[in-house]
Amino acid sequence: MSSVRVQEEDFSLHDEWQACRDRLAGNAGAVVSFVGLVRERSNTGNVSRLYLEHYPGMTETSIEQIVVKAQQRWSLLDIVVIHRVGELQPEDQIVLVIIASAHRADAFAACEFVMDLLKTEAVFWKKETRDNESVWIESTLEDVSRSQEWQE
Amino acid sequence: MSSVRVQEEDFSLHDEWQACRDRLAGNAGAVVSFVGLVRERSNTGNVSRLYLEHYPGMTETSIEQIVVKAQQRWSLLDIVVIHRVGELQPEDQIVLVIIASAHRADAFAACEFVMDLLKTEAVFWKKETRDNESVWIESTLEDVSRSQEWQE
Amino acid sequence: MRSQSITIQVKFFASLKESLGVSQTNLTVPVESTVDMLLRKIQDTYGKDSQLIDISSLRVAVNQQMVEFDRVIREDDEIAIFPPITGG
Amino acid sequence: MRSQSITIQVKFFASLKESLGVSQTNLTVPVESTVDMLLRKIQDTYGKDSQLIDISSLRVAVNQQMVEFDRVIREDDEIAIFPPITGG
Repeated sequence: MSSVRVQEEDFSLHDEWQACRDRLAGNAGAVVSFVGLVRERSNTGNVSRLYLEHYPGMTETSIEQIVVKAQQRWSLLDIVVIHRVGELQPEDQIVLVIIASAHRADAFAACEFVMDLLKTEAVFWKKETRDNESVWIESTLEDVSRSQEWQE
Repeated sequence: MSSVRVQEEDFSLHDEWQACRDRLAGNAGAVVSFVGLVRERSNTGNVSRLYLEHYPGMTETSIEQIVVKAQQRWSLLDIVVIHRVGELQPEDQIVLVIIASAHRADAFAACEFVMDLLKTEAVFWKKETRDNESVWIESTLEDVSRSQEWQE
Repeated sequence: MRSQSITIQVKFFASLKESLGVSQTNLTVPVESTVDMLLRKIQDTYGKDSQLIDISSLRVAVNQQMVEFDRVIREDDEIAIFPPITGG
Repeated sequence: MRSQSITIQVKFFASLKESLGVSQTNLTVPVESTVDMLLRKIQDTYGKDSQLIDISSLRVAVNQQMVEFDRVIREDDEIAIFPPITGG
Protein backbone atom coordinates (compact mmCIF):
# COMPACT_ATOMS: atom_id res chain seq x y z
CA MET A 1 0.00 0.00 0.00
CA SER A 2 1.16 3.49 -0.70
CA SER A 3 -0.16 7.01 -0.89
CA VAL A 4 1.56 10.04 -2.40
CA ARG A 5 0.22 13.56 -2.12
CA VAL A 6 1.54 16.97 -3.12
CA GLN A 7 -0.45 19.79 -1.59
CA GLU A 8 -0.38 23.39 -0.37
CA GLU A 9 -2.29 22.60 2.82
CA ASP A 10 -0.55 21.54 6.01
CA PHE A 11 -0.78 17.88 7.07
CA SER A 12 -1.36 16.18 10.38
CA LEU A 13 1.03 13.44 11.47
CA HIS A 14 -1.72 12.28 13.78
CA ASP A 15 -4.36 11.84 11.06
CA GLU A 16 -1.99 10.13 8.67
CA TRP A 17 -0.60 7.85 11.36
CA GLN A 18 -4.13 6.96 12.48
CA ALA A 19 -5.20 6.17 8.90
CA CYS A 20 -2.04 4.12 8.41
CA ARG A 21 -2.64 2.19 11.62
CA ASP A 22 -6.23 1.46 10.62
CA ARG A 23 -4.99 -0.07 7.36
CA LEU A 24 -2.40 -2.26 9.09
CA ALA A 25 -3.26 -5.70 10.37
CA GLY A 26 -1.26 -7.35 13.15
CA ASN A 27 1.73 -7.87 10.83
CA ALA A 28 3.27 -4.47 11.43
CA GLY A 29 5.89 -4.29 14.15
CA ALA A 30 7.46 -0.97 13.22
CA VAL A 31 6.28 2.39 11.97
CA VAL A 32 8.92 5.02 11.23
CA SER A 33 7.75 8.57 10.56
CA PHE A 34 9.73 11.50 9.30
CA VAL A 35 8.57 15.11 9.46
CA GLY A 36 10.68 17.75 7.78
CA LEU A 37 10.42 21.30 9.08
CA VAL A 38 11.52 24.55 7.49
CA ARG A 39 14.63 25.75 9.32
CA GLU A 40 15.18 29.35 10.29
CA ARG A 41 18.78 29.29 9.27
CA SER A 42 20.27 27.93 6.05
CA ASN A 43 23.95 27.71 5.16
CA THR A 44 23.83 31.21 3.80
CA GLY A 45 21.62 33.28 6.05
CA ASN A 46 18.38 33.62 7.94
CA VAL A 47 15.42 32.22 6.05
CA SER A 48 12.23 34.21 6.29
CA ARG A 49 10.30 32.37 3.58
CA LEU A 50 10.58 29.29 1.42
CA TYR A 51 8.68 28.83 -1.82
CA LEU A 52 8.31 25.40 -3.39
CA GLU A 53 7.22 25.09 -7.00
CA HIS A 54 6.17 21.79 -8.54
CA TYR A 55 5.03 20.39 -11.89
CA PRO A 56 1.60 18.90 -11.24
CA GLY A 57 1.54 15.32 -12.44
CA MET A 58 5.27 14.91 -13.01
CA THR A 59 6.10 15.71 -9.39
CA GLU A 60 3.69 13.06 -8.08
CA THR A 61 5.08 10.55 -10.59
CA SER A 62 8.64 11.30 -9.51
CA ILE A 63 7.69 10.59 -5.89
CA GLU A 64 5.77 7.45 -6.81
CA GLN A 65 8.88 6.17 -8.58
CA ILE A 66 10.88 6.67 -5.38
CA VAL A 67 8.20 4.79 -3.43
CA VAL A 68 8.33 1.89 -5.90
CA LYS A 69 12.12 1.71 -5.58
CA ALA A 70 11.77 1.52 -1.79
CA GLN A 71 9.13 -1.20 -2.06
CA GLN A 72 11.35 -3.23 -4.36
CA ARG A 73 14.29 -2.95 -2.02
CA TRP A 74 12.67 -3.61 1.37
CA SER A 75 9.73 -5.54 2.73
CA LEU A 76 7.21 -2.80 3.49
CA LEU A 77 3.57 -2.83 4.51
CA ASP A 78 2.61 0.79 3.94
CA ILE A 79 4.16 4.03 2.69
CA VAL A 80 2.70 7.51 2.93
CA VAL A 81 4.47 10.53 1.42
CA ILE A 82 3.01 14.02 1.65
CA HIS A 83 4.97 16.97 0.32
CA ARG A 84 3.85 20.54 0.61
CA VAL A 85 4.32 23.21 -2.06
CA GLY A 86 3.79 26.95 -2.22
CA GLU A 87 4.77 29.52 0.38
CA LEU A 88 6.21 28.20 3.65
CA GLN A 89 7.66 29.83 6.75
CA PRO A 90 10.30 28.69 9.25
CA GLU A 91 8.89 26.01 11.61
CA ASP A 92 6.29 24.95 9.01
CA GLN A 93 5.98 21.28 8.22
CA ILE A 94 7.20 20.60 4.69
CA VAL A 95 7.31 16.84 4.20
CA LEU A 96 5.90 13.73 5.88
CA VAL A 97 7.00 10.14 5.27
CA ILE A 98 5.44 7.24 7.16
CA ILE A 99 6.66 3.69 6.57
CA ALA A 100 5.32 0.54 8.23
CA SER A 101 7.00 -2.85 8.13
CA ALA A 102 7.11 -6.10 10.07
CA HIS A 103 10.67 -5.46 11.28
CA ARG A 104 12.17 -2.12 12.15
CA ALA A 105 15.33 -2.35 10.03
CA ASP A 106 13.23 -2.24 6.83
CA ALA A 107 11.19 0.78 7.91
CA PHE A 108 14.24 2.75 9.07
CA ALA A 109 16.28 2.09 5.93
CA ALA A 110 13.35 2.73 3.58
CA CYS A 111 12.37 5.98 5.31
CA GLU A 112 15.90 7.35 5.09
CA PHE A 113 16.15 6.18 1.47
CA VAL A 114 12.87 7.89 0.52
CA MET A 115 13.99 11.14 2.17
CA ASP A 116 17.41 11.05 0.49
CA LEU A 117 15.84 10.47 -2.93
CA LEU A 118 13.14 13.10 -2.36
CA LYS A 119 15.97 15.59 -1.89
CA THR A 120 17.52 14.81 -5.27
CA GLU A 121 14.99 13.10 -7.57
CA ALA A 122 11.63 14.64 -6.67
CA VAL A 123 10.55 17.33 -9.11
CA PHE A 124 10.57 20.51 -7.02
CA TRP A 125 12.22 23.88 -7.27
CA LYS A 126 12.91 25.89 -4.14
CA LYS A 127 13.25 29.61 -3.65
CA GLU A 128 14.53 30.93 -0.33
CA THR A 129 14.02 34.43 0.91
CA ARG A 130 16.93 35.28 3.18
CA ASP A 131 17.62 38.72 4.53
CA ASN A 132 15.07 40.18 2.06
CA GLU A 133 16.70 38.59 -0.97
CA SER A 134 14.98 35.79 -2.89
CA VAL A 135 17.16 33.16 -4.50
CA TRP A 136 16.36 29.97 -6.38
CA ILE A 137 18.47 27.33 -4.70
CA GLU A 138 20.32 24.28 -6.02
CA SER A 139 20.72 20.76 -4.67
CA THR A 140 23.47 20.63 -2.10
CA LEU A 141 26.46 18.41 -2.76
CA GLU A 142 25.70 16.64 0.50
CA ASP A 143 22.22 15.70 -0.72
CA VAL A 144 23.58 14.38 -3.98
CA SER A 145 26.22 12.31 -2.25
CA ARG A 146 23.72 10.85 0.25
CA SER A 147 21.47 9.86 -2.61
CA GLN A 148 24.34 8.29 -4.55
CA GLU A 149 25.32 6.11 -1.61
CA TRP A 150 22.13 4.07 -2.14
CA GLN A 151 23.19 3.19 -5.67
CA GLU A 152 26.08 0.93 -4.68
CA MET B 1 16.29 17.96 26.05
CA SER B 2 15.09 14.48 26.76
CA SER B 3 12.21 12.69 28.39
CA VAL B 4 12.07 9.02 29.38
CA ARG B 5 8.92 7.34 30.64
CA VAL B 6 8.02 3.75 31.49
CA GLN B 7 4.29 3.26 31.91
CA GLU B 8 1.41 0.82 31.66
CA GLU B 9 -0.87 3.31 29.89
CA ASP B 10 -0.93 3.68 26.14
CA PHE B 11 0.70 6.76 24.60
CA SER B 12 -0.30 9.11 21.83
CA LEU B 13 2.20 9.85 19.07
CA HIS B 14 0.17 12.97 18.40
CA ASP B 15 0.41 14.39 21.92
CA GLU B 16 4.12 13.62 22.23
CA TRP B 17 4.89 15.01 18.80
CA GLN B 18 2.90 18.15 19.59
CA ALA B 19 4.71 18.62 22.90
CA CYS B 20 8.05 18.03 21.17
CA ARG B 21 7.21 20.55 18.45
CA ASP B 22 6.20 23.15 21.02
CA ARG B 23 9.61 22.78 22.68
CA LEU B 24 11.52 23.15 19.41
CA ALA B 25 12.52 26.53 18.08
CA GLY B 26 13.22 27.10 14.39
CA ASN B 27 16.44 25.06 14.57
CA ALA B 28 14.83 21.69 14.00
CA GLY B 29 14.73 20.48 10.42
CA ALA B 30 13.99 16.83 11.05
CA VAL B 31 11.85 14.84 13.45
CA VAL B 32 12.06 11.04 13.23
CA SER B 33 9.51 9.00 15.16
CA PHE B 34 9.43 5.29 15.77
CA VAL B 35 6.40 3.42 17.04
CA GLY B 36 6.79 -0.26 17.87
CA LEU B 37 3.67 -2.44 17.71
CA VAL B 38 3.08 -5.89 19.14
CA ARG B 39 3.09 -8.36 16.24
CA GLU B 40 0.57 -11.17 15.93
CA ARG B 41 3.21 -13.62 14.83
CA SER B 42 6.60 -14.26 16.37
CA ASN B 43 9.28 -16.65 15.10
CA THR B 44 7.72 -19.46 17.03
CA GLY B 45 3.96 -19.11 16.82
CA ASN B 46 0.91 -16.88 17.08
CA VAL B 47 1.17 -14.38 19.88
CA SER B 48 -2.00 -13.77 21.82
CA ARG B 49 -0.47 -11.78 24.68
CA LEU B 50 2.79 -10.13 25.63
CA TYR B 51 3.75 -9.31 29.19
CA LEU B 52 6.57 -6.86 29.93
CA GLU B 53 8.09 -6.72 33.37
CA HIS B 54 10.45 -3.96 34.48
CA TYR B 55 12.49 -2.93 37.51
CA PRO B 56 11.16 0.50 38.51
CA GLY B 57 14.06 2.92 38.73
CA MET B 58 16.69 0.72 37.12
CA THR B 59 14.70 0.41 33.89
CA GLU B 60 14.36 4.18 33.54
CA THR B 61 18.07 4.61 34.30
CA SER B 62 19.00 2.01 31.67
CA ILE B 63 16.99 3.94 29.07
CA GLU B 64 18.41 7.29 30.16
CA GLN B 65 21.90 5.87 29.67
CA ILE B 66 20.98 4.93 26.09
CA VAL B 67 19.65 8.45 25.52
CA VAL B 68 22.89 9.98 26.83
CA LYS B 69 24.94 7.76 24.52
CA ALA B 70 22.85 8.95 21.58
CA GLN B 71 23.24 12.60 22.60
CA GLN B 72 27.01 12.19 22.87
CA ARG B 73 27.20 10.63 19.44
CA TRP B 74 24.90 12.87 17.40
CA SER B 75 23.78 16.47 17.41
CA LEU B 76 20.22 16.22 18.74
CA LEU B 77 17.67 18.79 19.83
CA ASP B 78 15.14 16.59 21.61
CA ILE B 79 14.62 12.92 22.52
CA VAL B 80 11.45 11.33 23.85
CA VAL B 81 11.32 7.65 24.80
CA ILE B 82 8.16 6.05 26.16
CA HIS B 83 8.10 2.31 26.85
CA ARG B 84 5.04 0.44 27.97
CA VAL B 85 5.04 -2.41 30.49
CA GLY B 86 2.45 -4.88 31.72
CA GLU B 87 -0.04 -6.85 29.63
CA LEU B 88 -0.14 -6.07 25.91
CA GLN B 89 -2.03 -7.51 22.96
CA PRO B 90 -1.15 -7.79 19.26
CA GLU B 91 -1.51 -4.41 17.49
CA ASP B 92 -0.89 -2.54 20.78
CA GLN B 93 1.70 0.20 20.78
CA ILE B 94 4.69 -0.84 22.87
CA VAL B 95 7.40 1.78 22.37
CA LEU B 96 7.71 5.33 21.09
CA VAL B 97 10.92 7.17 20.22
CA ILE B 98 10.89 10.72 18.87
CA ILE B 99 14.13 12.45 17.93
CA ALA B 100 14.50 15.98 16.61
CA SER B 101 17.65 17.40 15.05
CA ALA B 102 18.74 20.15 12.71
CA HIS B 103 19.66 17.68 9.96
CA ARG B 104 17.90 14.43 9.16
CA ALA B 105 20.96 12.15 9.17
CA ASP B 106 21.43 12.70 12.92
CA ALA B 107 17.80 12.00 13.80
CA PHE B 108 17.61 8.85 11.65
CA ALA B 109 20.85 7.36 12.98
CA ALA B 110 20.08 8.23 16.60
CA CYS B 111 16.54 6.84 16.43
CA GLU B 112 17.75 3.52 15.02
CA PHE B 113 20.57 3.44 17.59
CA VAL B 114 18.17 4.06 20.49
CA MET B 115 15.84 1.30 19.26
CA ASP B 116 18.69 -1.17 18.78
CA LEU B 117 20.02 -0.50 22.28
CA LEU B 118 16.55 -0.61 23.84
CA LYS B 119 16.29 -4.15 22.49
CA THR B 120 19.45 -5.28 24.25
CA GLU B 121 20.35 -2.92 27.10
CA ALA B 122 17.03 -1.72 28.50
CA VAL B 123 16.01 -3.57 31.66
CA PHE B 124 12.89 -5.49 30.61
CA TRP B 125 11.81 -9.09 30.67
CA LYS B 126 9.23 -10.32 28.19
CA LYS B 127 6.81 -13.19 28.40
CA GLU B 128 4.91 -14.24 25.29
CA THR B 129 1.71 -16.25 25.31
CA ARG B 130 1.62 -18.25 22.08
CA ASP B 131 -0.91 -20.95 21.34
CA ASN B 132 -1.95 -20.96 25.03
CA GLU B 133 1.59 -21.45 26.31
CA SER B 134 3.42 -18.71 28.19
CA VAL B 135 7.18 -18.48 27.78
CA TRP B 136 9.76 -16.02 29.07
CA ILE B 137 11.73 -15.05 25.99
CA GLU B 138 15.39 -14.25 25.43
CA SER B 139 17.14 -11.59 23.35
CA THR B 140 17.40 -12.67 19.75
CA LEU B 141 20.82 -13.06 18.19
CA GLU B 142 19.77 -10.55 15.55
CA ASP B 143 19.07 -7.92 18.20
CA VAL B 144 22.42 -8.52 19.85
CA SER B 145 24.30 -8.27 16.57
CA ARG B 146 22.46 -5.07 15.55
CA SER B 147 23.38 -3.54 18.88
CA GLN B 148 27.01 -4.61 18.59
CA GLU B 149 27.36 -2.99 15.18
CA TRP B 150 27.17 0.41 16.87
CA GLN B 151 30.22 -0.38 18.99
CA GLU B 152 32.72 -0.36 16.15
CA MET C 1 3.22 25.13 -45.99
CA ARG C 2 0.97 24.83 -42.93
CA SER C 3 1.19 21.08 -42.95
CA GLN C 4 4.96 21.37 -42.53
CA SER C 5 4.60 23.09 -39.12
CA ILE C 6 3.19 22.09 -35.79
CA THR C 7 2.03 24.20 -32.91
CA ILE C 8 2.99 22.99 -29.49
CA GLN C 9 2.27 24.16 -25.99
CA VAL C 10 5.32 24.60 -23.78
CA LYS C 11 5.32 25.02 -19.99
CA PHE C 12 8.03 26.82 -18.05
CA PHE C 13 8.88 26.42 -14.37
CA ALA C 14 10.80 28.11 -11.58
CA SER C 15 13.56 30.61 -12.44
CA LEU C 16 12.99 30.12 -16.18
CA LYS C 17 9.32 30.99 -15.79
CA GLU C 18 10.32 34.11 -13.87
CA SER C 19 12.94 35.13 -16.45
CA LEU C 20 10.56 34.69 -19.38
CA GLY C 21 7.63 36.17 -17.51
CA VAL C 22 5.27 33.43 -18.76
CA SER C 23 4.28 30.04 -17.41
CA GLN C 24 3.28 28.64 -20.78
CA THR C 25 3.20 29.57 -24.42
CA ASN C 26 2.31 28.18 -27.83
CA LEU C 27 5.12 27.92 -30.36
CA THR C 28 5.08 26.92 -34.02
CA VAL C 29 8.00 24.79 -35.16
CA PRO C 30 8.67 22.66 -38.27
CA VAL C 31 7.53 19.05 -38.11
CA GLU C 32 10.24 16.66 -36.94
CA SER C 33 11.83 19.40 -34.84
CA THR C 34 14.00 18.26 -31.96
CA VAL C 35 14.00 19.58 -28.42
CA ASP C 36 17.22 21.37 -29.25
CA MET C 37 15.55 23.23 -32.14
CA LEU C 38 12.68 24.17 -29.86
CA LEU C 39 15.09 25.57 -27.26
CA ARG C 40 16.78 27.73 -29.92
CA LYS C 41 13.38 28.98 -31.03
CA ILE C 42 12.62 29.98 -27.44
CA GLN C 43 15.98 31.67 -27.14
CA ASP C 44 15.28 33.62 -30.35
CA THR C 45 11.79 34.55 -29.18
CA TYR C 46 12.54 35.56 -25.58
CA GLY C 47 16.26 35.82 -25.16
CA LYS C 48 17.11 38.69 -27.48
CA ASP C 49 17.61 41.32 -24.86
CA SER C 50 18.69 39.09 -21.99
CA GLN C 51 21.37 36.57 -21.24
CA LEU C 52 18.99 34.70 -18.99
CA ILE C 53 18.42 31.74 -21.26
CA ASP C 54 21.45 29.48 -21.04
CA ILE C 55 20.27 26.43 -22.97
CA SER C 56 22.89 24.13 -21.51
CA SER C 57 21.54 24.77 -18.01
CA LEU C 58 17.99 23.74 -18.91
CA ARG C 59 16.19 20.42 -18.55
CA VAL C 60 13.30 19.25 -20.73
CA ALA C 61 10.47 16.83 -20.03
CA VAL C 62 8.25 15.45 -22.78
CA ASN C 63 5.05 13.90 -21.51
CA GLN C 64 6.47 14.27 -17.99
CA GLN C 65 9.59 12.21 -18.75
CA MET C 66 13.03 13.75 -18.83
CA VAL C 67 14.46 13.66 -22.38
CA GLU C 68 17.71 14.37 -24.20
CA PHE C 69 17.89 17.36 -26.52
CA ASP C 70 17.87 15.20 -29.69
CA ARG C 71 14.36 13.99 -28.92
CA VAL C 72 11.92 14.71 -31.81
CA ILE C 73 8.73 16.43 -30.69
CA ARG C 74 5.18 15.79 -31.87
CA GLU C 75 2.11 18.01 -31.92
CA ASP C 76 0.38 16.34 -28.95
CA ASP C 77 3.46 16.14 -26.72
CA GLU C 78 3.31 17.84 -23.31
CA ILE C 79 6.55 19.78 -23.20
CA ALA C 80 8.03 21.38 -20.11
CA ILE C 81 11.29 23.30 -19.78
CA PHE C 82 12.90 24.15 -16.47
CA PRO C 83 16.17 24.56 -14.57
CA PRO C 84 17.61 21.50 -12.80
CA ILE C 85 15.29 20.28 -10.04
CA THR C 86 16.37 21.01 -6.51
CA GLY C 87 14.40 18.26 -4.79
CA GLY C 88 12.05 18.34 -1.84
CA MET D 1 26.58 -12.80 67.57
CA ARG D 2 23.88 -10.53 66.11
CA SER D 3 26.39 -7.90 65.10
CA GLN D 4 28.09 -10.42 62.83
CA SER D 5 24.97 -10.70 60.61
CA ILE D 6 23.05 -8.31 58.42
CA THR D 7 19.51 -8.49 57.17
CA ILE D 8 19.02 -7.45 53.59
CA GLN D 9 16.02 -7.06 51.35
CA VAL D 10 16.26 -8.85 48.02
CA LYS D 11 13.99 -8.31 44.99
CA PHE D 12 13.32 -10.95 42.35
CA PHE D 13 12.09 -10.40 38.82
CA ALA D 14 10.59 -12.25 35.86
CA SER D 15 10.99 -16.04 35.65
CA LEU D 16 12.98 -16.15 38.91
CA LYS D 17 10.17 -14.38 40.75
CA GLU D 18 7.72 -16.90 39.28
CA SER D 19 9.89 -19.89 40.24
CA LEU D 20 10.39 -18.67 43.79
CA GLY D 21 6.83 -17.48 44.15
CA VAL D 22 7.92 -14.26 45.83
CA SER D 23 8.79 -10.82 44.53
CA GLN D 24 10.93 -9.86 47.52
CA THR D 25 12.23 -11.30 50.74
CA ASN D 26 14.45 -10.47 53.72
CA LEU D 27 17.50 -12.63 54.21
CA THR D 28 20.06 -12.69 57.02
CA VAL D 29 23.65 -13.23 55.92
CA PRO D 30 27.03 -12.78 57.66
CA VAL D 31 28.64 -9.34 57.38
CA GLU D 32 31.08 -9.04 54.47
CA SER D 33 29.07 -11.62 52.48
CA THR D 34 29.49 -11.48 48.73
CA VAL D 35 26.77 -11.68 46.11
CA ASP D 36 27.85 -15.25 45.47
CA MET D 37 27.27 -16.20 49.12
CA LEU D 38 23.86 -14.56 49.00
CA LEU D 39 22.94 -16.55 45.90
CA ARG D 40 23.91 -19.81 47.63
CA LYS D 41 21.81 -18.84 50.63
CA ILE D 42 18.83 -18.28 48.30
CA GLN D 43 19.45 -21.62 46.66
CA ASP D 44 19.54 -23.31 50.06
CA THR D 45 16.37 -21.53 51.15
CA TYR D 46 14.24 -21.97 48.04
CA GLY D 47 15.91 -24.43 45.73
CA LYS D 48 15.77 -27.62 47.80
CA ASP D 49 12.97 -29.26 45.95
CA SER D 50 13.48 -27.69 42.53
CA GLN D 51 16.22 -27.39 39.94
CA LEU D 52 14.91 -23.97 38.95
CA ILE D 53 17.66 -21.93 40.50
CA ASP D 54 20.69 -22.13 38.24
CA ILE D 55 22.99 -19.54 39.80
CA SER D 56 25.16 -19.16 36.71
CA SER D 57 22.14 -18.02 34.69
CA LEU D 58 21.30 -15.20 37.10
CA ARG D 59 22.21 -11.52 37.05
CA VAL D 60 22.51 -9.30 40.11
CA ALA D 61 22.11 -5.56 40.54
CA VAL D 62 23.22 -3.72 43.66
CA ASN D 63 21.74 -0.26 44.00
CA GLN D 64 20.44 -0.65 40.45
CA GLN D 65 23.89 -1.28 38.97
CA MET D 66 24.85 -4.65 37.53
CA VAL D 67 27.61 -6.25 39.65
CA GLU D 68 29.93 -9.25 39.57
CA PHE D 69 29.35 -12.10 42.02
CA ASP D 70 32.40 -11.19 44.14
CA ARG D 71 30.81 -7.90 45.15
CA VAL D 72 30.52 -7.50 48.94
CA ILE D 73 27.04 -6.49 50.09
CA ARG D 74 26.10 -4.03 52.83
CA GLU D 75 23.00 -3.73 54.94
CA ASP D 76 21.53 -0.74 53.11
CA ASP D 77 22.19 -2.06 49.59
CA GLU D 78 19.22 -2.46 47.27
CA ILE D 79 19.73 -5.93 45.85
CA ALA D 80 17.89 -7.38 42.87
CA ILE D 81 18.30 -10.80 41.29
CA PHE D 82 16.90 -11.73 37.90
CA PRO D 83 17.45 -13.70 34.69
CA PRO D 84 19.26 -11.96 31.80
CA ILE D 85 17.27 -8.99 30.54
CA THR D 86 15.52 -9.44 27.22
CA GLY D 87 15.27 -5.77 26.26
CA GLY D 88 12.33 -3.69 25.17
